[in-house]
Amino acid sequence: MARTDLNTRTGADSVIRFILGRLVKAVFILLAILVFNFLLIHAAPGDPAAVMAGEAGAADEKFLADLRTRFGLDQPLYVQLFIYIKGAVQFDLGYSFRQQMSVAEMIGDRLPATLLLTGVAFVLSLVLGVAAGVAASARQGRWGDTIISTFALLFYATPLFWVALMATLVFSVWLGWLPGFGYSTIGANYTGMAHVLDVAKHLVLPASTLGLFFMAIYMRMTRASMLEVSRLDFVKTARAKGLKRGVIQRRHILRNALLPVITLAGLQAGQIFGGAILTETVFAWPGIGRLMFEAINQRDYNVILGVFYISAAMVLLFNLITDVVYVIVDPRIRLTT
Amino acid sequence: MKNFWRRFSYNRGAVIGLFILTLVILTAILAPFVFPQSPWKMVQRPFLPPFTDNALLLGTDALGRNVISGLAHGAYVSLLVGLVSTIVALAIGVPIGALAGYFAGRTDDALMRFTEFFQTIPSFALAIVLLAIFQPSLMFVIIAISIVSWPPVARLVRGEVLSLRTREFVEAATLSGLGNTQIIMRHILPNALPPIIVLASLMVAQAILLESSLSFLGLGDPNIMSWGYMIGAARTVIRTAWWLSFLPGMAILLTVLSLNLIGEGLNDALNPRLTRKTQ
Amino acid sequence: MTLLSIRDLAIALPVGADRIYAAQNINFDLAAGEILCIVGESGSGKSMSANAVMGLLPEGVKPVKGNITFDGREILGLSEAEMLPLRGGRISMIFQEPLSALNPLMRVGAQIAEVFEAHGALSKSERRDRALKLLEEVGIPDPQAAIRAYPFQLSGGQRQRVMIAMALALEPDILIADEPTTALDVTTQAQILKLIEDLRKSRGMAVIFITHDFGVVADIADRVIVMQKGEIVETGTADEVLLKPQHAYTRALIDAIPRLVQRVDTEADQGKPLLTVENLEKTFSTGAGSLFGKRRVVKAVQNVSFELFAGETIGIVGESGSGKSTVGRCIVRLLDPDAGRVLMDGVDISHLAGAELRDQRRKLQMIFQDPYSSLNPRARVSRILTEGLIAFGTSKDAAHAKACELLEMVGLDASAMKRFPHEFSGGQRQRIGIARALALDPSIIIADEAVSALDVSIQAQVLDLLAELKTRLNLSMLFITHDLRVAARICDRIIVMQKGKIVEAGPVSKVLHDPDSAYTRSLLDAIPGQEYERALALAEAEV
Amino acid sequence: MLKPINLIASAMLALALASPLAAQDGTPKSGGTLNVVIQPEPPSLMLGLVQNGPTQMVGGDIYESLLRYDSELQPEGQLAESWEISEDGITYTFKLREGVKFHDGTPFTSADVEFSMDKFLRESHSRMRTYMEHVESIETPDDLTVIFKLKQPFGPFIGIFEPGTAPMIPKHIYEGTDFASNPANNTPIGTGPFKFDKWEKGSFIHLVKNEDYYMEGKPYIDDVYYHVIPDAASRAVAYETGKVDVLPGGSVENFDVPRMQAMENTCITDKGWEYFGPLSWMWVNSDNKPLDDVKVRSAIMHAVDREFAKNALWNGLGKVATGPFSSSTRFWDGDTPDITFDPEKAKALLAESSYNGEKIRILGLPYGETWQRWAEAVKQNLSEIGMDAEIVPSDVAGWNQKISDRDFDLAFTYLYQYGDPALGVSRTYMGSNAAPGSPWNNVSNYQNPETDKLFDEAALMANPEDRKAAYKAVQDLIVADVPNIWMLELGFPTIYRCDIKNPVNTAFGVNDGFRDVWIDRD
Repeated sequence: MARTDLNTRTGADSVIRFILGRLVKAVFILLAILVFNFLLIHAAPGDPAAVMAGEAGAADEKFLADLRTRFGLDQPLYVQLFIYIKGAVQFDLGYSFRQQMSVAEMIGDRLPATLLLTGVAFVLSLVLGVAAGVAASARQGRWGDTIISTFALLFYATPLFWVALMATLVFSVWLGWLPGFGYSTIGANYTGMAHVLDVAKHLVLPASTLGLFFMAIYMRMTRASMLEVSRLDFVKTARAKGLKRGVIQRRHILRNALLPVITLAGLQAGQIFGGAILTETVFAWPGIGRLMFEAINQRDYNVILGVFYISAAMVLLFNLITDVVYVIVDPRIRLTT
Repeated sequence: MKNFWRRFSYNRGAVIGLFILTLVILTAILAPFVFPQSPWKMVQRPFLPPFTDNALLLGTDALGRNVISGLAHGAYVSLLVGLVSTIVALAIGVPIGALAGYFAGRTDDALMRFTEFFQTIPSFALAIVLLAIFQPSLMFVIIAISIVSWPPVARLVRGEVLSLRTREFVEAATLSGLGNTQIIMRHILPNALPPIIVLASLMVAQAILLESSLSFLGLGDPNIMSWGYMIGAARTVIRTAWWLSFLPGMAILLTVLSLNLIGEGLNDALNPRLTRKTQ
Repeated sequence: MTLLSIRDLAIALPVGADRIYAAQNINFDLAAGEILCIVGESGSGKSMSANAVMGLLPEGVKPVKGNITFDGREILGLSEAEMLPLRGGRISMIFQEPLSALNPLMRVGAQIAEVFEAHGALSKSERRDRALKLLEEVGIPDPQAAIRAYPFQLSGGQRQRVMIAMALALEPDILIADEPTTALDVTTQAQILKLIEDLRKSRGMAVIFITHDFGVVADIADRVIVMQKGEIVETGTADEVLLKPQHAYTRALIDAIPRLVQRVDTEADQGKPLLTVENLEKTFSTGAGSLFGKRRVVKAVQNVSFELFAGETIGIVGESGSGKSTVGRCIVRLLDPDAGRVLMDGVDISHLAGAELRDQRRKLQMIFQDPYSSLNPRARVSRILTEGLIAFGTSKDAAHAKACELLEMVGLDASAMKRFPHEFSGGQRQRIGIARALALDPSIIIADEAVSALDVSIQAQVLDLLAELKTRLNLSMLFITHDLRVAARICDRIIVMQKGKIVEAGPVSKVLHDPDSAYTRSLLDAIPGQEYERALALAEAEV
Repeated sequence: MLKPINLIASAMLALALASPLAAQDGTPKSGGTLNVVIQPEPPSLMLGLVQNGPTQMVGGDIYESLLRYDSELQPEGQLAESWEISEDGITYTFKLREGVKFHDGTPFTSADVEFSMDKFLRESHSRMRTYMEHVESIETPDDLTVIFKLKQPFGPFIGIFEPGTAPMIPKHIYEGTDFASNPANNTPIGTGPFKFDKWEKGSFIHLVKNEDYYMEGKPYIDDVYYHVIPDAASRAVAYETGKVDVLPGGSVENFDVPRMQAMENTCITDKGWEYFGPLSWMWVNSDNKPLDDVKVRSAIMHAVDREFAKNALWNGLGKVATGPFSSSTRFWDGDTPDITFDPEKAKALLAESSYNGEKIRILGLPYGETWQRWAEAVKQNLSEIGMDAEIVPSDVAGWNQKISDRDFDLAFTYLYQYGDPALGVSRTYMGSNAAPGSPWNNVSNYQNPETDKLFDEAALMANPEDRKAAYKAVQDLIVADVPNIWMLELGFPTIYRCDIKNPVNTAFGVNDGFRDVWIDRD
């Protein structure tokens, strides 16, 4: 395809080409994940029919048998896998044995809650992390640095679920400031702004617990990166130009120091979902993290696979976004690929 | 080695971390002697508050078991899981990283796609599924943790090996007739050691957190008294006896914090370019 | 009228450094429009005093005595806030590494405009026009494109010009240039020196020029200060210091300067060539890999052929990017050539592999450029020297004995065996590198910029060592360098390369004094300090 | 032996149901919303298809059956106004109530009863399928009469007409369709006091008042919210912060019960489980050596400290089991052979037995912390008498798998007895019901032809006195054999705000719908 010289110079089309390349790679990874998960889950002892029967209070052989035929568990494994992948491609993630509902619908119901929780937690952790990192690097070696670093480390070193428990105990039960669980006050069916406020109130504890946990990671990376960049030559040039300390810090050091933080954010995407499973379980947040954990206990295969598929897709999308941000921010990559 | 300690001790946090860690290790070693009875033994009525009975310093849990004995035995388990799973993760990650870094081209691509594949799946969810499949026992907990924690090692080692591979002393070694394995083992890996050591200390911390989260969700080994188990067991009685969750939580916090602080101290000590370079 | 005067300034290093003062008893003046050169080897503290003037000393390094008065005002003790208007406004500074001296994420225009903004001068649009005019003044081709470009899109020389443009923005009285041309090629260096010379005339600006190259000093300096280990050993006008040096140290430095002087040609016995290189080709492709990425191909080596005879030393000379190192690396197969043949005693090693390559390669060893990266920091000298021998089957003790012998040969005592590389100076490490290269009794040594990272005085010693070893062990050598003066000192024949091709080849006297190609002539003319060399030769002839 | 623990003197005893059962005091007020916790979230609300606990609780409001049963399991009218059983116990005639309509307005007639019992439940409700084998024919002479003819007298038949076992299904919606995938399953239609309104998965189920319910002025309250809260601690928080009014049995960890019970305006009752009579025991896998030796089994029986478990784990609620029958089940008899806690006797028995150090694998029940602690307590009890035990980890699916494959030594469980030994007890000990594959069969594979014969005869005896004598003999025989280690009759406390009037007034507790509930709040 003929490319005018000017176009490449602006680098717009190289960013698009970059995204196309990453999308193709993402599809391959998703497919690999599907096959990997499918085999992994089927290796698990026990099968959903037994679970369903267990729940129904009483069952005999006939009941179990027709359950298995109904859910196609009697067909050979590769046939089930083929059916599954064909379905997954058209976003039909199969049927949940346990909840008598299509998995895509179930995940669809609960995905917004998880996106809200992980999204807010991510932004919180990134903003606080970078701010703390910058503050700590500015006071390197002095007590300010040690205090901020140790404080951030505190959150990174504490088990997420324990912080969640203590937060519920202190803020919800003892002080009663915040609701300790759930997505919104049930039965109060607020509308419009009231509803948003109500959800926000419920969101405070889980999002801050999850967010503060990841803040430490960004804080440490920003601090190290700021110190690293402040030693580079162009910072000395900037000082020689008579720029004020603050301008150098913001315009020169921080912008360069953020590059590794962006890559790190991409890598952390997978972890934040893991954290969501814990947070959602303790705070009864109706997200796909909790759905995943319940599904694993009940061996609800299609739900487990569905959540894996969606969470992997979420992580890949997230990586793509961070990569694109990185390419836009760093002209050296944008104009050379 | 002398100035290694000078640079390490320059970081106040690291010294504190080291002190706490030695305390924890001592507790783990002395536990079988100080508390010979099994921590599962029901010795008193349940929910005995701490510091009310001098024989049971920290009181009893929901089944009347000695809390402090549980904490001591728990220390051993957490450190064991943390250490062994990190070693296994290193054993997987370092070779993959080294091979990918040294033999660039197709091998690098293949190994890195494999690593990236693992890193895309949310590692905690994968650990849960692995344990659900293999029925949680201490060995499988360790295997599950190491399977989800080797990718960062592979990425780090690959980066280090890539940069070391083009260094002149490696080229000189090639010219003097050393084989690839000799070059990797004697020239490249020893110089890639500092960042690996730093990462290892952080991985032990992460492994302990992961183990406690898994036991909290009931996926730990039911016959093993670990800190995660204690928090999980005490979770439902958090209002009647909040200290049953608080104490093991603090134990995990201190251990993991000390490991992180030591990690930072090692980082300052091992790669001097971070500390001030004199003209 | 003295613009700047420094009276017994002393700058202390942080505790634990190798000496107490970075620089002490520093006294000198700088008049308006005058170019003062401060010359000295690395670690002599020459840039410390300049940094002190600007208040840009690294962390932990503090001036402890003396004072600096600029334009009648004491500026040493000024607070950061008070120093700001001076920096960039009245005194500006440019540095050594052009590649990393500009913020990679900001366009060039913005970085220049920033200087005006910092000092509250001009409106936004006016700043852009001034930036354009400045870029023209410093000789940047196509200023319109340059102003929107990012630093990585410009060459080293262009970036240095941008630095100078920034320094000139607010018409400062003094420009401090801390080794501005050291990292540049000799032709670009000549242009930058000329630019600084013209600016001094057109703007009447005073310049403090810091360098370790006496040639540069000779071309540009009005007055000269020579420094050694933090002390000033000699001051005076350029002619006094350069032609009638009083201090022994200055004299030693001047003697060590490699000169373009003619070497007597030793007629190599023509016999059969030891090494024959026939139309060697090598191309690198960057930006490959991503499915849709367009591939950019660089032809590093194109159709290079030459012969090396026993006992002979060929110099391969060229600027950075000329492909001279690539040729060396292709010959020893650190890189795989795309085409062409490399014959050693009739055997073509360009496509050998495995054990055969290993054995052939034994006769070909290499000396590397960077003393700090050419030795494995975690290995003792004993292992570095014996590793190769043991790999080829020599017993441990025999290898050990040979290693001691080698240390002797390169002028280091046997006690060095047990020590680690970080316990040696740059020069000593280079000697260990040479010892290692000789361990396997090679017949050909390839020295890739073997002395460029060393100070001039040490450079001279190493070159002498190489010359002596060459004759003693009857070695033939391939000497790769960018510095024609160093090549002149040691080589019998010289090959000049440009952009991957050989543009000239011949005996050293012909190439240096009566070159055929215009490119070689431009290289020769660009070498600084040529009249000085002639003046020195005359002075020596008279005495 | 455990150190002399002054457990008994602890605060637990004070709990012993001091609070009076909220009698029918004061005149009922209508209006208000009832917030109830439901755990775990039911897979579906269609009571005909799914019969697990949560489904029965919500379904009990939507569906009704012909009868209701008071706490002594005596039947009362519901959809049936009156009923009579023939002398020979063969024909059961039910007179249906006039003018009853389904929630979608279609009238409820005997045709629906016949369709429900004969077609729908026989096909999709496994327990009903076994009961219906006793039925010869069902006749519907007119819209309001249904006559069942049995093959031979079957005493317990009168006890099956409760919503959990025999819910009345609307024929006009389900006839001729594939019951399992009928879309109506997501919007269940019944005759009960409340109609289905909305279900937000993972959050709540909302039922609203059935305006034209056939009983005047009932139900009193406007709507019911069933809150889905997965975490036990969060459920307690929900009650404490006033978001929820009723905590059905098992929804809060037992350790929290005393603390919650002490809260103001909080009442507690362990009534409402008589029909189910939940009894917990440990299956013993007598196929594995040395558990085939009766001495080993009775040693284990005497080693397990059930009084400690009752007080420490179940807050003193429930009773120590005396044998295979719950005390609330008909024909229960107290004086069975001695199985009390006696570690010394256990050690002696163990010494005589063929046990030599084999590791006993205990499979705990994966239903929350209390069961996990109980497994740990039993493991400790066994190690006190020198038996080496180990807990086998498992989740819901793993437990089912291990029980079906008989891959255990001791395995915790608890089952309902449905009021009558023929309905809930015989299935656990009948030799013929020992096929592996289901947790409700004779999992310990207890083979005793004598007890089998007694069970068969007792089920078909018409006169209650004869059945009582037969079941007394059965209990003595089984307890002597110790096929299972009986633990506790479980006391599932229902915690509720005192101003919620009579939430529990039948043998089914909260599963019987909130028809008579009213809220005494202004």
